Amino acid sequence: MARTVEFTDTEFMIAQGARLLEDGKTFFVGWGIPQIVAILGQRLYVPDVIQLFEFGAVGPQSVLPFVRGTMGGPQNTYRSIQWLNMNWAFAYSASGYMDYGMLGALQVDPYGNINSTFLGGTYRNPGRRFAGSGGGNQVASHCWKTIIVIRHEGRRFVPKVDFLTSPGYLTGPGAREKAGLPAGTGPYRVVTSKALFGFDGETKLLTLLAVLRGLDPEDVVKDMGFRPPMSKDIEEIPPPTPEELRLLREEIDPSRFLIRGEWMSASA
Amino acid sequence: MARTVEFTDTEFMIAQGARLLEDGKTFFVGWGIPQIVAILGQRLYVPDVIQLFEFGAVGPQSVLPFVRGTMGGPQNTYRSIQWLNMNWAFAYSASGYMDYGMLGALQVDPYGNINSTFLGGTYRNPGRRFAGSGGGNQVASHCWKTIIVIRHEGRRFVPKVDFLTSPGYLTGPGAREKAGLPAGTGPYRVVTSKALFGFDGETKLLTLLAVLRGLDPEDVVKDMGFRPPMSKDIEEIPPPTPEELRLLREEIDPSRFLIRGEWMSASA
Amino acid sequence: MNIRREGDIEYRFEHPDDFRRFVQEQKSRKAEPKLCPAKEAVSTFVADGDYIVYDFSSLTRGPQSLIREVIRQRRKDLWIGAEFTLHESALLTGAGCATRIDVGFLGYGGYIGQAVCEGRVRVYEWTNGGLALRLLAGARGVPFLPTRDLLGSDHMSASAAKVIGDPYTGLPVAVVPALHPDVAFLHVHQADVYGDARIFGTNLFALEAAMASHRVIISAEEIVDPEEFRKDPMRTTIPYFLVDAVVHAPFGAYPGAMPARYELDLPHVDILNGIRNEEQMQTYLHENVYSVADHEEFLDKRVGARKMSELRRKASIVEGYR
Amino acid sequence: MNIRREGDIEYRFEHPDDFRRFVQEQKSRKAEPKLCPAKEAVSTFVADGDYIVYDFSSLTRGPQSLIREVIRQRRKDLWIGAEFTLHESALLTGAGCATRIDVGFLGYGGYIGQAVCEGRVRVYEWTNGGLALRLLAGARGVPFLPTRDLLGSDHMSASAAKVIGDPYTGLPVAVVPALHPDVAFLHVHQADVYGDARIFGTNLFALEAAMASHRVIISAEEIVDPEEFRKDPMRTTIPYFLVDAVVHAPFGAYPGAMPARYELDLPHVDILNGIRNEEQMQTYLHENVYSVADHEEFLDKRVGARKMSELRRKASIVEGYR
Repeated sequence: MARTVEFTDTEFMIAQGARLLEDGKTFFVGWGIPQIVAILGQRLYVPDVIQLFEFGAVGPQSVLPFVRGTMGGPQNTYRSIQWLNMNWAFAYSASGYMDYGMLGALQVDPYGNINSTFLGGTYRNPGRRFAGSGGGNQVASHCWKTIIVIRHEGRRFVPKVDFLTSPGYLTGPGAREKAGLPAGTGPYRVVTSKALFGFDGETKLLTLLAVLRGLDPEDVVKDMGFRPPMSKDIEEIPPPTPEELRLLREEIDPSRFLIRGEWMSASA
Repeated sequence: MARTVEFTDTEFMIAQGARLLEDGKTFFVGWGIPQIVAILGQRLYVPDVIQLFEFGAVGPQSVLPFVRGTMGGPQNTYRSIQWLNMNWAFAYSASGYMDYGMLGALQVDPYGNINSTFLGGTYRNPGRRFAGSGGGNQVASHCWKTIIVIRHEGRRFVPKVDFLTSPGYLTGPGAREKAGLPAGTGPYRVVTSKALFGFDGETKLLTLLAVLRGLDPEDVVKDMGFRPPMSKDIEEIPPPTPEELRLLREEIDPSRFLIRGEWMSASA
Repeated sequence: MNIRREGDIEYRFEHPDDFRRFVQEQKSRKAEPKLCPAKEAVSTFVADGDYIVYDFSSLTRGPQSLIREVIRQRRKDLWIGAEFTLHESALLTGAGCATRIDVGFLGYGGYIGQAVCEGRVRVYEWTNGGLALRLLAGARGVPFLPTRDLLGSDHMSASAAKVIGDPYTGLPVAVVPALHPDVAFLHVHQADVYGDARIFGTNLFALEAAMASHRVIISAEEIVDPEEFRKDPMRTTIPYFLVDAVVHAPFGAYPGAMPARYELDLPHVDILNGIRNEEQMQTYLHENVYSVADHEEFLDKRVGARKMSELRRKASIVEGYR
Repeated sequence: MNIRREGDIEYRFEHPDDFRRFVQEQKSRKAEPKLCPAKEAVSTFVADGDYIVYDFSSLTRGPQSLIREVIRQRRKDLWIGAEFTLHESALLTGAGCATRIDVGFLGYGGYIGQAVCEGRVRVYEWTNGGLALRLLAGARGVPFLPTRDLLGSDHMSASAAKVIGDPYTGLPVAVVPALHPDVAFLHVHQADVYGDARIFGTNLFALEAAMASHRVIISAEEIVDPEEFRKDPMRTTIPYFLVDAVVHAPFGAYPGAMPARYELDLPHVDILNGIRNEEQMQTYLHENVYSVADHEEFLDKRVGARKMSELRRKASIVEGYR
């Protein structure tokens, strides 16, 4: 008989992100939730992943608990293979050594373009202003495959981003290369708190691949600002495992500061 | 009564070079004789000069004796302020931090252009081939004032260099700036085994400033491939001092490998 | 200060020859004692209207005591360039010091976002990679450097980056202009009185910024013998002849962490994160900046020996930081 | 190998996207043991026609044992890129291995100059700064980098450097194309079996070359525990995932010096300096390369324990090299 698991949407988003990581590959890790994803993944699934941080840490093995808000502190820098600086960090990604990048986002559009700068208004007179690119633009430009982690709220999926902070497929197939971005790169997956999206090989359009076990794909996409193509076989994503939840709750974020969110449930 | 000093032309060239150094300034030191000049100068006259080497040593205090042929060895790298690499070394000079550069040369022309690449023939079919630029081109391009150290042989002073390895004033006043080289830079002195030349502020032409005590200025210039302007007051340069000779012969190059040359004499 | 415009965008730019001339004429190569109080370093080398750059962030090895001193001296119309303006952007804007910010990452909390929306501070979007590259261009003495990012993004119109054709492939390549800040603030683990400095751990662009800036103020946790640097030249981050002033500032990164020296003060950081409005901002500034004469009084009266000891004890990760 | 031409000049060039694709597909990120004999490293990763770059020189920390192995394996039509080709250019040309050299500084002695005059080897003049910059461009993934030198000199026609107008000032600026060598040789103080490597002292462009090259062969004086690198990440010069093979090569820089490990062997260097003609060259090569099976046999039969002890003792300057 199926056991029911309770977890927050953030926990689910992190857990399914962690399962996407590929072992023995390099990951350029963005600030915030991507850090937690990388930590969880490295502890449980991909011990030999090499994390790279824009502040110059190559291959650190993070110390827990995670210190909220920080990126360059000793906890996230510990036992690196190499300590350098920002220009060298981006040299690794620009010359093709970074297999994956992982970034958060305020908005995503059908071509996986990311906005993390402002919502509403114009650049000079924004409605609400946020942190902006940081190194996100470089990560999304240089890494072979970019994974976007974003809370599943309909208003975050828009036909056109208010500001194109970090490039997805821009205006469609071939547009990245035409703009001069490195060939063969681009967004790979969008991990949300309810579902997983990929990008169609031909059209480069955001496409629903899978949903959390128990959710109806139609419900998942109905609030989005555009209707994404649906994969022929929408897969089902298991909820967080007991071990994922234990690590997140007891070791990574025991103060429950970062991994808040709305409670959900699904059968294990 | 004047004592007569005996010394080699190389010793004189090194000694008068060492006297030109300005204390508390930065010197980009080229390979070979300039290294000896810098060592002698720092020991006797300018203890607080900061030597910079293209291989990345900032401010070393050389260990004696000098190891012939070497530049990057520990003897010339000892007790540096900072150890970096070549791209950083040239960043220091390119951004204006290097007051002086000092270079050897095969040929020099009236505008202080340096050839250290080949003699005779063409670049593709040279008569005799030598080491070429190394970092000489960067030193002569970036440093505020370049000092050229060259044996006083008439055939080395030519109307036009066979190959323009390291830029002097190119074709005359304003030519460096027009080519895009940093403004206000250029050759400053040419130190030879018989004389000292400068460059006229207006015409930028190589101009005789001084000769070794006892030499006739006309004799000094008569074999040169062009007749340089003569300064109104040609000064007289004293021969090497006993302390200069002692340091050179006993401490810097006791094996007399580097500091060979023709014997000369002058009254002390 | 040299400001240029491309369309709607203003940006700091200086012809490389002008910067070189400054370096030739105004930067001494002599090893002279430069140790001085923060008050003097800031009053001498930071003027109204200056462009300030700093390394790293308010949470990690940021020059927080120098930033507080700038606020205390009520500098005006500053232009800030930084990768991580986590709380600095809010404090400097709230104090009326900064009117323009080149980022990077704009920072935490609602205050700074609100200030941008209200037009109290202008933000230009160079991105972290673009800013680090601008400083590298400045340090390398070239007017620009190329990069294969920024392309296709809205940063091309929110900064003065341009697209050119690569001379070898014809490929479109983005270029950014060199940056020569008026002043760089660098908080370091160790310095000597002449300005030689060591940072342990990673840095963002410490040497680039020191080389590319007109003036460099080092604040250091510890002042060490100059001989230390010559004994171990691989560990020198900044050589003295790039530096104009050295301030001895233990706990200079507080409330942020100094790797391997002390941990960050999370409750204090939470106060910063919580600043939402003008009243909270002015209360914070009064309490932590204006009401104390200097960093030493701040440590004595607002932090206290007990907390400093506790934060030092918490800095248990020391491996590699040397 | 991708060769382009500008007028009379041929130069190695690879579109940055092609290099990136190679890095994606052919360079493993896995920490796998890569320790192997020099014979295997060279036979696996160095092919006829390859472009080889190395750091530093035959007098200082040069990868001399690897270069001898290349000669022993009689590789043909190699293109060498290096700052200081002091004796390497002569040996590789004399052995019939190298036909093109990008410099830098062409080297000592009459042999190499004569070979150039006779047209046995072609030399292209990038200068030290230009070559280091080409590798930096390769490492940074950009097709070119700008510089304010080379301008006005004959290097503009003896290399494929070009002049462009700076997009910000209109100033003429020289640009050089990125360089992506086939193989980089780096001789280091310490490496682990995965390829993490440490160089003590300065280096010319070790990390640039490792990042920009298709294959990287490390030869190391000492093989250390991989844990050493994680304990002290500031001292890592090259991380393992850039590296393809690790060769344990004590005295690998001989007859040059390995700073803080052994001094150069001046009498042997004098033999090299004295090579003037083909007979002397072939005698030297036979004696020191062809007649011994590998580096170990060379050390045993041609150098000897007594001399190695003596050279180690002479390396009395150790301060800072750690």
